[in-house]
Amino acid sequence: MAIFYILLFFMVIAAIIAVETKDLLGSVICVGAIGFGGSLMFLLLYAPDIAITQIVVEVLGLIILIRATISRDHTFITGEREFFGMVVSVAILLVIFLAGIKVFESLPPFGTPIFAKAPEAPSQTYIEKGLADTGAANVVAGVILDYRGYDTLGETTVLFTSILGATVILRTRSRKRLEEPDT
Amino acid sequence: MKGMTIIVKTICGWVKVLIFLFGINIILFGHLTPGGGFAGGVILASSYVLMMLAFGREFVEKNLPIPLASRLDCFGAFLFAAVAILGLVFGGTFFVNFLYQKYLPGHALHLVSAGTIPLSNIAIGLKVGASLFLAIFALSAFRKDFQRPDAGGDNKRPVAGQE
Amino acid sequence: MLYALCFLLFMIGLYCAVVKKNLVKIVIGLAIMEYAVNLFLIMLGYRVGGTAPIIGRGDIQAGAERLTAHFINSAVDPLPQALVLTAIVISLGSLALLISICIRIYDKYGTFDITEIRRLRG
Amino acid sequence: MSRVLPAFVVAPLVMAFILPVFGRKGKAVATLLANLVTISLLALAVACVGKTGIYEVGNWSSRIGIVLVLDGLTSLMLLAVNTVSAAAMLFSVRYMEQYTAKTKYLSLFLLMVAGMNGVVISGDIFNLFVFLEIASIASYALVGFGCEHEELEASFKYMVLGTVASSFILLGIALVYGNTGALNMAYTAKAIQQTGINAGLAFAMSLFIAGFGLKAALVPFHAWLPDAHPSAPAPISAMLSGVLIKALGIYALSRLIFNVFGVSVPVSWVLIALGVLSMVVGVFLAVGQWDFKRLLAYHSISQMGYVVLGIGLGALILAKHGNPLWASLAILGALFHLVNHAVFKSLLFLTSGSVEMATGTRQLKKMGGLVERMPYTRAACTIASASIAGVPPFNGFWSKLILVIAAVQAGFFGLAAITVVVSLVTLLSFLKVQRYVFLGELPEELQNTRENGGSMLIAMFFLAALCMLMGLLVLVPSLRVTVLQPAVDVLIEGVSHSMKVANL
Repeated sequence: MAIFYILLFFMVIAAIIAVETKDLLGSVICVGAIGFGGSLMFLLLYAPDIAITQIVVEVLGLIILIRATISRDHTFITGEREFFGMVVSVAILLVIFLAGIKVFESLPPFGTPIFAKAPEAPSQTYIEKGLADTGAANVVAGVILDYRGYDTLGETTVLFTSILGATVILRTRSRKRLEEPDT
Repeated sequence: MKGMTIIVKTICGWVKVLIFLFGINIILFGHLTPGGGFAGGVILASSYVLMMLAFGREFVEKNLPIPLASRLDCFGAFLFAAVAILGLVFGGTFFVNFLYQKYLPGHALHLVSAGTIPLSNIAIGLKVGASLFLAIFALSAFRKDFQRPDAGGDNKRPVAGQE
Repeated sequence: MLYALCFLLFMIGLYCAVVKKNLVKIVIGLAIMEYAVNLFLIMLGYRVGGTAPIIGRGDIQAGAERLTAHFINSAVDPLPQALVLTAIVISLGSLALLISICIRIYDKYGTFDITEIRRLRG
Repeated sequence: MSRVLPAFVVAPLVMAFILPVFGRKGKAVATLLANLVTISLLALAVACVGKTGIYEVGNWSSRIGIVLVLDGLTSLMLLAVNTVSAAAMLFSVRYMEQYTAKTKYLSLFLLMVAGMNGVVISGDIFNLFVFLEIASIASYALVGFGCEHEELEASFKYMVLGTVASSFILLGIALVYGNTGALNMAYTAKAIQQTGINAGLAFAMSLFIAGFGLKAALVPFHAWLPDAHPSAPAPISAMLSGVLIKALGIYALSRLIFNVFGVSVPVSWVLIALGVLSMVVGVFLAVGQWDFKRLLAYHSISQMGYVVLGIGLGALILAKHGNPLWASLAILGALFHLVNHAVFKSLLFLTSGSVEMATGTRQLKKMGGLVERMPYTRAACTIASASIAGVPPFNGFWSKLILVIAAVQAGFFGLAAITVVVSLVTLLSFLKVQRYVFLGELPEELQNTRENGGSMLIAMFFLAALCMLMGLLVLVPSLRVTVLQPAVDVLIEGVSHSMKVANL
């Protein structure tokens, strides 16, 4: 259990550095640290599928983020922030946080998942019948591609949409006159 | 961007093949071991991204199949939807795992098992690999204009990989 | 307590997205929020002394085509893992789109600072 | 009839996957195909009216798989979404000739339609989130489609707030899952019935209100809308204001509140407060605007306030176990106003696009006297303005009248008075539009202005005809019973409705 606390503290500290440092490149690297801490945590939480996906997605995500920050100049943030606005928003967020902490007491304690107690939870069926129903030894693969395959269709579409959107946003000419042919 | 030194280029040439094979392995065994279409697809994309980082953008533009990638992007997504629709045709309901239930049960824990799941994994792997490669290529192809921020919007070279 | 730490991570991300004035910082804040939610979902499915929900040869009873009771009683919840897999890919997609908008804005304005960009007001 | 449900998602998706391959050579074919898809979806939506049923994807029972649900509310929303999308797609045929990359535009448009249809037919909370993301991400990209300064900035702002909203919604879903162990709406509702609302679920509810409130641009969360909606190309503005904020925001929120969590007094008061704030703030911000599309965007906030007010009023009466007749009347008014707003606001945005394309400006002060040059656009715009302001024979009048009656019957005279006052201010604001755009002197620069022809006019006439005829939906009893009343019943029956659908 202690390892989870250590990793989460590490992630929180990395997050604070990422938020507060003035060097954009350093802040991106801290995001990488959070991501790798997260993927280690997934591994220890018995989610190897997610750990693999997280780590490779993290690598590509970092490349994308670094791509945005390396522009030869302007990697340092300068300038004053409005003090008053910051205090107000920090106060609001603190209130939400304190309200939120109590909420987690209503959940079942860490390490005893809800599906073991709820008789109608789908997860128990996935574990017991997953191999027989779908033929996949990896129950997670069975869930994402068979039981909840429709979700995965949506997920593929989200990726398709955002990449199409990115190429649309990055196209060089956007408007033309009506008579002009397409370029 | 001329790329990095010859040492890096040579090593990347070798490593690229290994990463690519690893990605294929992850995709094909996605229904038996951890991994699957998404993780494998991202690994496939990263093997090409490695090439792009090592050799520079011009090399990629000349030697790697950018239009093919944008076709593959659409094709992979279409293939996954087609697997779902085939479930409607052969199994009577959208997204039914018709291969496993009717035609090809396979043996548990073997490569040929789980019906349409490996097929879907392959489709997703193709789609994710192609689209992420395209995304990173488009982002870095924009770089030329990126260095002179105040230039107008009209006299730029087109980003390859589009129409 | 672990849940609360995870929620703290979420709030740090929200703080960064709401208060910071730099476009890349805002994107980083959004990414941190998404990590926190993903981690929270996976933690919901954790079992003390559990195993990963992946069936190996040792988990099938010899002779019979049935799973061992050990696997059934110790596998962690596969459903949140499936949800998080979806959520990770969604956040990667939105990250790519956000960064491309950022790059385009930098191209137009020559800065990532939101106070210098403000042409519109809500 | 529920057999056809997947078609609402799969047909636009498959077409969206195919279209980018066409490139610029096959642009005409691509446009034709996209229009075919939207029009056939509209036909399908009309065929689904009055039918009910569920569809179990992949033949898994609703406990372990994903179900699609067709009920009264779903068919009403499908009708609204696909009507507006068919009109906007028709309008795009000529309007989008101003921009490059038309096939990609068509593909993103269809993805947005697929996302909204997916949200509306989904019976599973997480699936709803996935399709909400498809529609949102497509709309972020479409808002920035012009790639100019304002458009990129509006798109960035919209996307940041939208992503924050999505994170809130996902955290809410995680809390619901952690407390109930289920994701299917019916099973979640059952589990919530058994355990009651504890702290975790209450927090999830507030996260949902904040998240979907951001998507629907209710007043404390409205900052992105007045930037994003005017910046998009006109058909996309019509889609965003017309149906996106409703399908993603109000539909999803009311589905969760009524059919999953069950109504409660505090939540109803929050809804009423959000509604009144949106109504009043939106309309007063709109009065001072001189940008045509921006003015329309602020009116969207105000009109959404009416819908949320009606829904909140209904929820309050239900939660207090008041007379269900008045609750039913309030919700009828709200849903009818939602559909009406979809039609007249998208018509207004289409006319604004037509005017912008002809004159090249959106500033009211630079226009004038267009009544001679663009008589058809003017006619359409007048009909839509009369509708939104609640002038009698048009559809907006009937829905506002029902809302006022419901508020008076339930004893909320103050709310009824606010509703009437806001309606009068709306009327003033649209008189200003008529005065500055179509009447008065024709400026020198606009002498060569001509009416836009072809598909744009057909799309506007179609919606204008609907504006005039939709009053019949409440006036003719048989139409009301088949179209609107089932949707109202879904919300009135509340949690027991989702149980009934899933046979629990």
